[in-house]
Amino acid sequence: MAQPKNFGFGEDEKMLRDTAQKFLKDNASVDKLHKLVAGNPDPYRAIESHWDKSIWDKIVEMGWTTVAVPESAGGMGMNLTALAALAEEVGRAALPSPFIATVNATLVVRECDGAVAEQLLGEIAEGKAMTLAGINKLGSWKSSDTDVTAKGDGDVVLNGTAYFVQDVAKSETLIVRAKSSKGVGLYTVAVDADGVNIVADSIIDLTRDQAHIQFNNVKVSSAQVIASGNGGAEAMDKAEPAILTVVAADMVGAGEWQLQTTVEYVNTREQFGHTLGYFQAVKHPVVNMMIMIDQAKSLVYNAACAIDDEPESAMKFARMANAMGSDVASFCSNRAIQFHGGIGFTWECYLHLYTKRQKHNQVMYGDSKYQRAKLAELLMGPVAA
Amino acid sequence: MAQPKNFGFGEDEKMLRDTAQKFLKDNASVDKLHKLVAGNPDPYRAIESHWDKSIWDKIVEMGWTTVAVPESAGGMGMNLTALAALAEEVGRAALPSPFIATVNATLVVRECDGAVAEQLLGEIAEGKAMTLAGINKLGSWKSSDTDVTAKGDGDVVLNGTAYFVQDVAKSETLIVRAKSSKGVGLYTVAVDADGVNIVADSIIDLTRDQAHIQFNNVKVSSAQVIASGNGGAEAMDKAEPAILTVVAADMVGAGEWQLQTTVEYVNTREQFGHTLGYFQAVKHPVVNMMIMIDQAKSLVYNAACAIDDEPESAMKFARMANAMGSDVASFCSNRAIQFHGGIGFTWECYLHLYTKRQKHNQVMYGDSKYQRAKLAELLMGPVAA
Amino acid sequence: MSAASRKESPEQAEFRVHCRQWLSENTPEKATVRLPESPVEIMTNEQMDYLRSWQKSAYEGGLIGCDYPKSQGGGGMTNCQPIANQEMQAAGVPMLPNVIGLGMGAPTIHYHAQDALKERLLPLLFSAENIWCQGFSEPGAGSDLANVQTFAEKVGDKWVINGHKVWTSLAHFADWMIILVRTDKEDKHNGLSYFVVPIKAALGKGVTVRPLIKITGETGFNEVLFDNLEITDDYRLDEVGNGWKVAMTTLLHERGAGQLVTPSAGRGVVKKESAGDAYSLMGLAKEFARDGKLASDDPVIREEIMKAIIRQEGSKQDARRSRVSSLCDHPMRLPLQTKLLMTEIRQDYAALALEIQGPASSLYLGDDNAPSAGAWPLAYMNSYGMTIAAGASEVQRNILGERILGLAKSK
Amino acid sequence: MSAASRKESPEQAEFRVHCRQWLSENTPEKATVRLPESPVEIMTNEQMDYLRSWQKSAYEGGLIGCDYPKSQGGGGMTNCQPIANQEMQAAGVPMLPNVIGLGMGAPTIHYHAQDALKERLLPLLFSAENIWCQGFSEPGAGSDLANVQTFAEKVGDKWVINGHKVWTSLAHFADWMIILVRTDKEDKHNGLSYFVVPIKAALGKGVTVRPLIKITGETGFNEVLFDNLEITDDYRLDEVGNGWKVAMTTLLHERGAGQLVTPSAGRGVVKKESAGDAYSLMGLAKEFARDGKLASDDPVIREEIMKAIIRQEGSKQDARRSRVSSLCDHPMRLPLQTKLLMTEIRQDYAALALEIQGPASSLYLGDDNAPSAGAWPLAYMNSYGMTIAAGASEVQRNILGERILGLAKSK
Repeated sequence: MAQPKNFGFGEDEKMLRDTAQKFLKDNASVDKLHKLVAGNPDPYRAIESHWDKSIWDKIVEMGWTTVAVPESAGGMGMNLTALAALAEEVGRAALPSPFIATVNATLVVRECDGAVAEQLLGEIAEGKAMTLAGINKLGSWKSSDTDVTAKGDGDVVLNGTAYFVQDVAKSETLIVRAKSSKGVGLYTVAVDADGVNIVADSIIDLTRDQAHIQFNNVKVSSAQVIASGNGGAEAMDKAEPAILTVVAADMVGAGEWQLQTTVEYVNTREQFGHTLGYFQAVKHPVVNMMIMIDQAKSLVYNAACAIDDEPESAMKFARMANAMGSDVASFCSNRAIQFHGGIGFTWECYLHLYTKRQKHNQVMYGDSKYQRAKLAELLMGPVAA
Repeated sequence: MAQPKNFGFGEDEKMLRDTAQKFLKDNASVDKLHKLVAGNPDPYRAIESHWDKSIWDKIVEMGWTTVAVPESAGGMGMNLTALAALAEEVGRAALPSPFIATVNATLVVRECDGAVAEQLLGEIAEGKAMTLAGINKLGSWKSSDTDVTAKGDGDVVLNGTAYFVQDVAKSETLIVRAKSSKGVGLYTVAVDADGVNIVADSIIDLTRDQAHIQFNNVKVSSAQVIASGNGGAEAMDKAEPAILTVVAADMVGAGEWQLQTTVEYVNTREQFGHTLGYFQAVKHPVVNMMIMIDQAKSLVYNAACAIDDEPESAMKFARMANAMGSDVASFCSNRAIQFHGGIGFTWECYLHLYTKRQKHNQVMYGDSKYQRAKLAELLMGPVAA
Repeated sequence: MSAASRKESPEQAEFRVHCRQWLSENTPEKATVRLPESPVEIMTNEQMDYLRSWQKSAYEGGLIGCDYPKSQGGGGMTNCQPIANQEMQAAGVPMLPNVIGLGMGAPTIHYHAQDALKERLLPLLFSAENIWCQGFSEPGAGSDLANVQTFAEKVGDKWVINGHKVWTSLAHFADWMIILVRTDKEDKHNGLSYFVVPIKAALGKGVTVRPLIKITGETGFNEVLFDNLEITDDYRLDEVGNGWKVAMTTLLHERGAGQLVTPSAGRGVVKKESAGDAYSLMGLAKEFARDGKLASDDPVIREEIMKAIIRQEGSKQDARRSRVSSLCDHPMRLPLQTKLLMTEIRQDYAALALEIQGPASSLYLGDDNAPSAGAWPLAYMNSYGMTIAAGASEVQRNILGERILGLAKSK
Repeated sequence: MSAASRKESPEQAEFRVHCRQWLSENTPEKATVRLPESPVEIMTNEQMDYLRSWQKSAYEGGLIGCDYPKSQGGGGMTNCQPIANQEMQAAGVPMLPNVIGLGMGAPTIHYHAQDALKERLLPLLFSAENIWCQGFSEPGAGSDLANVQTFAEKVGDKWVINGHKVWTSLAHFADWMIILVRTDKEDKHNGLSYFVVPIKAALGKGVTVRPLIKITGETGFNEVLFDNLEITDDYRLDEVGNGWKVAMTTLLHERGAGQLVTPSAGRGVVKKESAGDAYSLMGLAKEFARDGKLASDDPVIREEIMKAIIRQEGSKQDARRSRVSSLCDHPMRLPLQTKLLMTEIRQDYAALALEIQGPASSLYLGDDNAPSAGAWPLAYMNSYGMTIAAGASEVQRNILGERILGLAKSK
């Protein structure tokens, strides 16, 4: 299959993106964000989840959570390009919300057949926030690695711990990956179900929350089985290109904010009789930030479009987009702080919110070296022993 | 064992280095070099070896070839630091000579016991130029890989081809690595022996010559066996830290020339109303050239000193020195040409002599990625399958 | 029906059919001479004759100048040159030798010359009967174009040119040169004017062409000296003093950022493993060993190849995105990156290729055993020409920082 | 007898024995409070009290100020401070808290103050009874030190100081500040003068200290505001107008390039796997998995760790070579690189450590499960302070290019 020239970014997608951009600009400015999440800088403070639920309610009202839900399940069923554009805006705002977590859950659930999945997609379309749970203690990026076990046929019992669960404090439902003798299945569990113990992590990123979740003999009925057998791992694998692309879009949006903020600063701050941007030691790396962001952005839209229109290349292009997105996150965070000088090193400067969000995105889904190693496997075959 | 603070670079070593520097400055200037080796730019020209034999004769007279020969064999038996300092000066002059080839042969032969080795070392001390032969067609950097075979006990017959043999047109004797059922032995063969067919390669580096050498039933008497059994590979392995250090020193010296020449150019050439060195897009990378050269140079002297005084660390430090030396070669060649602009891209500018020599040094003994992989094996153990 | 063709206009679709048809019937005969890597490395008359004859044929087939008006010898179509380029590249036909004329001369003449001059020059340019070169750089004006010192003095109704141009590719074959000269010594930017100059006709009569040799050992570019060359005012493009503006048209098209797409074909004789593409490093790595295994099984080499491929793919997708205005903030932000990125990426992966080839990368063009006939060392060395010429990378970054991001000018 | 000790003077050898003996008998008690990564991150009085008491003890043991004259409270020895430092580091004793005073204040006072002032201030500085801070940076003078605006006006026989200093580490504990001020608004470089100022005594009486919070969430540096603070002329170092020259002494010693070696100890409570050394990444990589195997078995991770280790080893050997004059062209060429390299190398390997830790690197100081108690994310963020403070990396490269290579000044 071939991709359309415009990446599938037509009038509808543009309107969605422009509306989102305006909404976030008006309602989720960075100074508001800083007041919301950065009130207590003490690294040893008690863990709290800071977010503005009213923004999330409006997001649901505007239908962002239905974008990736198929029309058959009551969603808008828009293309991945639209979703990438939304994620880019969410990243630009460094928005604390269950949006990315819910989108990622959506992308996995919609790869599953059956009534349970259909039901969940309907709930997502109505605005119920969900998050994926199942990463193991080692932080493995492989869909088949999980420390949660599922035992029993029909009614199932979950045990073990899921680590690095994103934005669970903002979610109502867990989509749990658990291993049985038949493979990795997928189960839906309410955050307040019996036997579910959510332990909040103290993390760097102030724009998210994170937890590890202990499952102690959590009983799951057949109405909670989204995918049995190895269907959970299969759905995760199918959804991986889309998840990688969405996360890359978040990094691109955040990178754009870092670039713009840095450009504004170096165009204002004077040293040695010139604005900082005059000096090539600043100017050229700032240009390199732009170049990397542009490459990542182009690769993101290419990957998004491939998921819809060139599925045989989707994984390849998604790994490219995510690898470059991670490199953007790393380089832009680094140069933005450096070029802000001392002020960029302070808590009061907003930069750190983005640096921390970027770092989180970089390590949570497979860093750029991992993406490139996996890309090499796709293009060159596995490494011979 | 512990290293002396001064890297073993005392008065004798300093005098040797200073004398060499002055000699090469007076007798082997770069414009003389360019006239000597760059007369015909046609890449399809017939292959010729260009060098000034009279300089070599003086080098022998000054005793450079005896520096690494043990006193017991009639040499000066100086330390590796002295040898590194000489190699640095030879690299700075990009000198076409069999010096590096002969030094490398010396370093291997002196690791062998017995009368044949003793005899050869004596010949080297007297100024006979030698070169190592045995790299296989794949260009493997492992001492045990060779396409030359040795058959028979007592009298041995050599067959096969040795590739990438350095400066053979300037040498009288080949030190041949050849494989038998017992391992890799070492044999001395005259360049004009029966059955030896030297086929000159057309190479990029104008300051060296190179050939592949076919051995067609070359008969070798017991008086030509430097090391039997697997003694050849063992001697090569023992000599490897020293060879890597000498080659790294050559790259450091050449890098220093590239830096100095670039500094002179960017301090003279004006664009946009300033000398090029005014612009940070030039200034900072030139500083980075210096930084890398300095690191490589410090690592070279540390490695050289380790070979004499801290042998348990010699291989580790030699790989570090060579890796950084290769990175110097690559980066300095790149930036030197770029900052010379159009003129740096012409044959008449002397830069290309150094770029080509550097490239050659980089690939012939294991590039920096290889050195780092091997260093990791030393420090972290082999990669688990 | 593919998505790509779905968006084609009827004219484009019909033209694509024509191109395929014509190319299938007019495949040029295989060259008997070794062809160079790119047009600016054409060294011999035999090479030039072969390629010139092919360009003429392609022009007659309607595949060159498609979007120029018919009065100027063009095809009078709209957005059809990209179609011809795609089909020529797919067919693997040889390169077009008059690359400076097609890429820089033609659009500049089209936008700035008087009608009579356009109608006289362009058909001969398209057919390669006239080869063109370009005279911007000078010994004292490398990246600093506004520092051009070659002077054109108005004497009566003629202009008398004196000066010294350098790095002029193809000048040793060229009939014409587009040239930027100074007509006012007082005013740096408004003191420049722009002409077309008949070079070949004036050889020995005011014009001297001296070949320069590159670090590769190849020729391909030149110094051109002007000693009281007289030309008529007819050869002026745009107004006196507007040279800088005209030069910007030239540079815009050189960087692939102009309206008129440059005709371009394949490279014909170049083999699969040639030094032209980051993807080709994957195959290259299968041919060489490192530490007892294939380089293609070395994870560090794989990582570096992937980096190169991702950057190359990023540039390709940048080019695609640059045509989707709703995904671009500033219309020039992506086009102005093209030249910078492609040249730096090529330099980096050529260096990587030499590492992959290991000791065998020492073998050069004249060596029978050189892998890919020495194409990678050649590409590596030639890559420096690309990061220096036509606005060094440093200048490109200044332009991007200043024009796109609004950073203070570095001068 | 080892080569290292063979070259020691009798005084040094004897002193080394003393150090070992003293340290074995005077190991400080284990801290009951969590100690910070470095002295400039001391946050609480408990931390300061513990470390201050340790420094006092080490001073009384003769391990601090060894090479200063006895009249200034020093040990009156020659080249013995490095011996004490080696032994303190080997013994793994805690850090010395008065780091600004020892590293910058003491040598500057030694070279530029009048005898009475030296004799009064230095013993209390060495013993940490007086904590020192430094006032160079201002909101409008970050890397551009000559742009200092804080003004000292001569009124009668007093100086009246007004202005605003920033990034002053330890100011919230400091008794004294070394300060660079402007005494002449017309002359940029010759209009600067240098004083010592009693900070703590003047709190609320002309001096205000406001803590700033770092991106790590920790405090540790401050703003200091001067509002008509009066001081006597006794507190001036060197002549009026010589402030720039005095500041260079300070900076030279800050960069480890001065004659007087700064006393330094270990970090005491820091664990083996702490974020302090590129070599520690090898062990770190054994604790984390990537793609089904240990990170220490990923060749790309190994390659990056080796790059970091080689650079770190290169800097270490640079420091060694800088003391062998026959292997150095310019005496300042290596010393001026030290700060630039160490800070950039640390920044790079801290970022690599986070990649190795993968998702677990999200866990921060307050998390019970954070690997190494969150030391690596902390080190990564704090590394930015190091590449920005005390002359940003960009300024360091300017200095190297201009002073060592003679390139044109960038201003």
